[in-house]
Amino acid sequence: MENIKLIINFLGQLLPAINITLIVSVSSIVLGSLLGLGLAAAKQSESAILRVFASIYVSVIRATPSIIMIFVVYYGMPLFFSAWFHINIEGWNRMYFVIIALTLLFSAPVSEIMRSAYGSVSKGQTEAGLMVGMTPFQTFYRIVLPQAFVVALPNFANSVINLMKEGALTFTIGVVDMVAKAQMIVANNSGGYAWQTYCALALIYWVISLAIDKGVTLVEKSYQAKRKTIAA
Amino acid sequence: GNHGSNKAQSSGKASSNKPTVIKVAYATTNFPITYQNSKKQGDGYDVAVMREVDKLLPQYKFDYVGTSDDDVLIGVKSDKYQVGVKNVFYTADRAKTYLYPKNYLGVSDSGFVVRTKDKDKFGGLAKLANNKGKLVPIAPQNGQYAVIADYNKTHNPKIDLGSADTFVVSDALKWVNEGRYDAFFAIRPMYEANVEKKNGANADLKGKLTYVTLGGIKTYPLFNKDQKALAAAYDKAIKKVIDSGKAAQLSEKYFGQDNFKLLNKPFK
Amino acid sequence: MLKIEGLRKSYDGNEILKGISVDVSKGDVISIIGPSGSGKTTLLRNMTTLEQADGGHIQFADVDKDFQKLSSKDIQTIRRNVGFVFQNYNLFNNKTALQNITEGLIVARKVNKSEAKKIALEALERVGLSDRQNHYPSQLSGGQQQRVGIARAVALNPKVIFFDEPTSALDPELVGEVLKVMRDLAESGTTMVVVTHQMNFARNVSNKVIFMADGHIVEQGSPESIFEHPSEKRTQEFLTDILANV
Amino acid sequence: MLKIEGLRKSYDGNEILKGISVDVSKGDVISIIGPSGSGKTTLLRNMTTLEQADGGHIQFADVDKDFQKLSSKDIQTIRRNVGFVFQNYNLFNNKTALQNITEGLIVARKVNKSEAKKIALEALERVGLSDRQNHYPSQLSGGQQQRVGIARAVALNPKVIFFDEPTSALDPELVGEVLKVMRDLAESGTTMVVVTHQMNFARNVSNKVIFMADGHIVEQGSPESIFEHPSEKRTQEFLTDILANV
Amino acid sequence: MSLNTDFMVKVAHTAIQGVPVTLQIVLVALLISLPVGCLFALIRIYRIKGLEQIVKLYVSFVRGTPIIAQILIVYSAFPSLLNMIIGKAAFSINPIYYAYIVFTLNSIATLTEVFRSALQTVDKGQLEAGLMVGMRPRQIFWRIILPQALISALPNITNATLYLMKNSSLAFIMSVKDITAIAKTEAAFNYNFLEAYLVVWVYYLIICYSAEVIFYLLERYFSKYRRSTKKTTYFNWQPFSIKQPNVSAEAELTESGRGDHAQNRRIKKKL
Ligand SMILES: Nc1ncnc2c1ncn2[C@@H]1O[C@H](COP(=O)(O)OP(=O)(O)OP(=O)(O)O)[C@@H](O)[C@H]1O
Ligand SMILES: Nc1ncnc2c1ncn2[C@@H]1O[C@H](COP(=O)(O)OP(=O)(O)OP(=O)(O)O)[C@@H](O)[C@H]1O
Ligand SMILES: [Mg+2]
Ligand SMILES: [Mg+2]
Repeated sequence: MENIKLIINFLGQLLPAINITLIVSVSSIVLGSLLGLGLAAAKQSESAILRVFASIYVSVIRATPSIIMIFVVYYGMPLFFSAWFHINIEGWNRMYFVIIALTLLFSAPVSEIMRSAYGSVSKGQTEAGLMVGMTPFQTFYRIVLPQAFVVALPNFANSVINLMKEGALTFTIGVVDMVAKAQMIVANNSGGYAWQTYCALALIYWVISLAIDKGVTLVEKSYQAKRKTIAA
Repeated sequence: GNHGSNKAQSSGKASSNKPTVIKVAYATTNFPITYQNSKKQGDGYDVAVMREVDKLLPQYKFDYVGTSDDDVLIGVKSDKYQVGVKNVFYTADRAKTYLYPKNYLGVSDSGFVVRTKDKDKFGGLAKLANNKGKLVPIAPQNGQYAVIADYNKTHNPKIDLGSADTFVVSDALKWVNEGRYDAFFAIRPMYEANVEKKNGANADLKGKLTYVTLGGIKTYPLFNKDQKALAAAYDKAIKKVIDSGKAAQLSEKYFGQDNFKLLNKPFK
Repeated sequence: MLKIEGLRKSYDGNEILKGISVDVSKGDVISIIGPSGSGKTTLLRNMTTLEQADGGHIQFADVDKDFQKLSSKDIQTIRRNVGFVFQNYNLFNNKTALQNITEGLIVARKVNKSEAKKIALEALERVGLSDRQNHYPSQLSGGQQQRVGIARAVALNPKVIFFDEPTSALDPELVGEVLKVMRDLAESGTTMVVVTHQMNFARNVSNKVIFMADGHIVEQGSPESIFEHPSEKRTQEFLTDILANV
Repeated sequence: MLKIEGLRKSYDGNEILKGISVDVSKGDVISIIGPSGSGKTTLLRNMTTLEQADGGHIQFADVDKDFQKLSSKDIQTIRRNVGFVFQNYNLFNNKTALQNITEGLIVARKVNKSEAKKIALEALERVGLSDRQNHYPSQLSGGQQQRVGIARAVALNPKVIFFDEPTSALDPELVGEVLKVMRDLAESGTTMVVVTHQMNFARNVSNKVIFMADGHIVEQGSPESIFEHPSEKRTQEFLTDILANV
Repeated sequence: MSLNTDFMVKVAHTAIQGVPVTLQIVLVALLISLPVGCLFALIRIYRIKGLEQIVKLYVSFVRGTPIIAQILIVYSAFPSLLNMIIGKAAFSINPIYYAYIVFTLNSIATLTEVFRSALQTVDKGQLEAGLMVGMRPRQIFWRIILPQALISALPNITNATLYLMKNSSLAFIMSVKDITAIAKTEAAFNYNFLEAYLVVWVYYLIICYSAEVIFYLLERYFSKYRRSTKKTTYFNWQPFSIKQPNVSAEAELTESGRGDHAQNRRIKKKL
């Protein structure tokens, strides 16, 4: 009983920080997906330079722990900007650095997710689109993407949920999202009530993850009629 | 080329009427030494003392940035932040990386939490070593880790020093109580908040556990290597803050006792 | 109206099309026949810019250029003016029969939705599938899928429609219906280029037959001349072979 | 040998098979013909337990039960005693021609590897593809793929082999090679049930023809009786239609 | 700011002892979670009553909760519980076993979703063909469906593995000394964390890249049937360029098993 009261109390303290979690996650998911799409495209392109560049990028980023990524962005980028563009970005809101770091981190796995999903859609689909006069982009956007999307969805959800839990990265440079807030609550209680605090945190994340799962299931259901897989 | 540092230094020396802005990084998870209060402002003993120092230095204006332990260290090293506070102890190795001021900023009441019944067996560095007690692993970035490591350098038998990332305090207390470990290196306010206080997280362990003070350890702010002028200014100011008794007052406020007194006692 | 000259295409050093010239006039119904592997499909894919030819010249719509110099605008122009019925249907798996047809109309031709739907329903009607409009390709039999494919091309009302063996997956019973649609199209002046093994179509509907073998056009001419008086030995052999199996 | 009675099947409330009875004796070559959508494929899939029928009785191998009461052991028995040749081949994409055949022998029949390979090579030989044994399906032509499909079914030496329009996905030129293989099988006494639109096969090779429409068997009998003296109007219409288009 | 290179060399020497630890955690977690994840995926695909709900709940719970919370349960609460049952022996269990448990539980959740999406890219015809040569569903699954599904699963398994590799550093909370832990411990003496992290990064780059290469080779192995005997040029990424030279027949042929109906396109004559 005591515990439940505490958990509810902590929920109340954590929830305001959901703003930061959401802003940071949603921006990095959107930006990271776009970047990932570009990378997947580059990996399939004719240009050897683009292909090699994309491969190296994906390999390096996927191998980079988030704490290193945030330091590279937070410390490296201002140096880079002032050296090359003579712009001082030291004063930027620290959240921007977090978003950039997460975008980079997110883009690499997502590009692989997209590459494999794209590969599972028949090339004939693209050709048919072109032949009814759609532009390549329209064909991609309206025909191939929706089909690749269902294939990519479960994996995409995996990555999104992983991203949302990257609170350690956010907190490393002092941006207070839910995970950071939880750590600070524990600290301010002199290390006490950790179990209850993390329980409250886990509850929030669980709800988010359930919502994401629900979304995935809905989309997949709407697709069930359109494909004949081993399940059907 | 780092603009920030050059500017800070040159204008600091010129000491025009506009004060130089100094970024002071503090770790937000070191209650009650450095933390963020409910108004989202920097707070804690170290921060409060730095505010006192700032008052005495009209040529500087301290700006407090709350962040993680890691970032405090890397930030100060790279001069993103000029000063960092996070309950830092002195070691010779660290003094090669950072600029330590001559004067310390506070004293930390460090000790072991042990089972009350085993107080005489494990309640001290030598006791723990001699009785082969198990010490809860310490996060290496924590100053306490160095204290034990230093002890081991000069003593035999040695304490079995294990490392682990920062773990949850209330769990560590439980572990000691149930015998998973024999001693937990902690600071007094942490122990008191959890065990002694009426609605502390481990209030149920009251009586079963005891805190044994080992002694007071001096804590310092860390300066970036290039901030010699700032460090010198700090040294003068902190002396005044301590001499005036202001620091002792703050110690009472944040730690519940005057930790400076511990310096007169031997370290056990 | 559509003129191809000296079209060449190699895959990895193998020359598949060895300089093909085709001349399509408005209202033509051209049948391309020939043995498997002779390059018929490849020819269609290159004429319609689905693949980039290695050499040759095209003159069509507003375009009058070497294949290799086509700008993306040219390619778009060509594609907007052709229809294509695939050998393997290639219906959009994620769209219903109706949507398969409206898709090109709405997205590429900018026809408004209700108008597009009207056109699409008409086209479905023509291939006898109005009652299947809301089925997804995976819910249609092969025959039904191919009929939707034909309706999709027809609905766009292009200058030329290319058919790559449009009836090869249809049940013989339905071949007649589809051929009738194609005959109607021919009569209403639609220009068509049809790769086919349906000899009675080649003979009775088309006004020109092209016989291909090994990447060359061996012989071309009116259906009568090809079927009744083939001048090349290769053509004779092929016709004997194929008529034996029907 | 195989006896089906009153087989029923509905999809989403639409009754596709409305009580079908079929009787196959040893050595029979039965052709099933009928318009598209009449339920021929569905019939084959239900007879072979690929789908579960809604009603009806089966008597085959050691099984003598209602479809709905088949245990998984019964199903396994039935499947072990039939072969199936798919319209779209359905070769295992990740196995070579040879492996496609040995797979069932080794895994399902527990034949040892070298023995399985011997049988498989014989079967490949029979369909004229010994030289393609190490090719993956993606490296084979449609005709070749379908012949591998037949060899796969034959190698298992089943009591009955079912064919679902085995040639409809093939170019007419390639149809001949597959039909020849099937004719050889028929002559060597293999029991076969063939859904086909290849009227000359139905007429000349099979000993019994079943005409289906709308989920019913409209008429069945010897090829002569069906082709020369069809008693039902529906049959006559169908035959007129189909023969007009060949 | 200059880097303390002597220190970096030193860290490189000591941190290498953490490599086997990191690899152990990753390998154990993968070896267990690959088959289990696959099984869970099948449970979801075939909607096995009862189990499906459990798997769903499990996946959402494990994916949804921060790893730190899971560590708290497994490393802190569980042994205390064990203590009451088996006594003090509970505390002498090597903490790496707890790390195995935490990371295995996590990978299972991720891989369940990976396999679920991959298995559904395989055409139903493959299953039917297997049934019709008398194979049992389980045999068809292992020999036909799984190998084909792996092609689209492998890139995502790679993602999951690299993610696991990086996350395994959280094991330090349980006092398991992996690469990161050792580097951090070294850095604690002189606070050269930046240098330590850079060394760690290099190790991760090497390990992760090796893993990538292995998975890539596997992907190539499993997709060997898709390649023709000829080498093909890369096909163009279609959305962003209008010209499409070499939309290769091979690329299309690979789809022949996927379409519901036969695709008549094929490569003729000797390749
Ligand atoms: N992308 C490709 N790469 C390599 N070779 C190819 C490619 N596309 C086609 N070919 C080869 O080109 C030749 C002609 O193929 P094409 O498909 O044009 O023949 P076709 O006349 O349409 O045959 P069918 O009547 O069987 O459809 C074949 O030998 C084929 O193997
Ligand atoms: N899974 C399914 N769900 C709903 N309807 C189906 C399904 N499978 C088949 N049908 C419908 O059942 C009817 C009979 O289909 P079936 O494939 O058995 O016909 P068929 O005689 O084999 O035709 P064809 O000659 O075109 O192959 C068709 O109208 C089809 O639309
Ligand atoms: Mg062709
Ligand atoms: Mg059928």
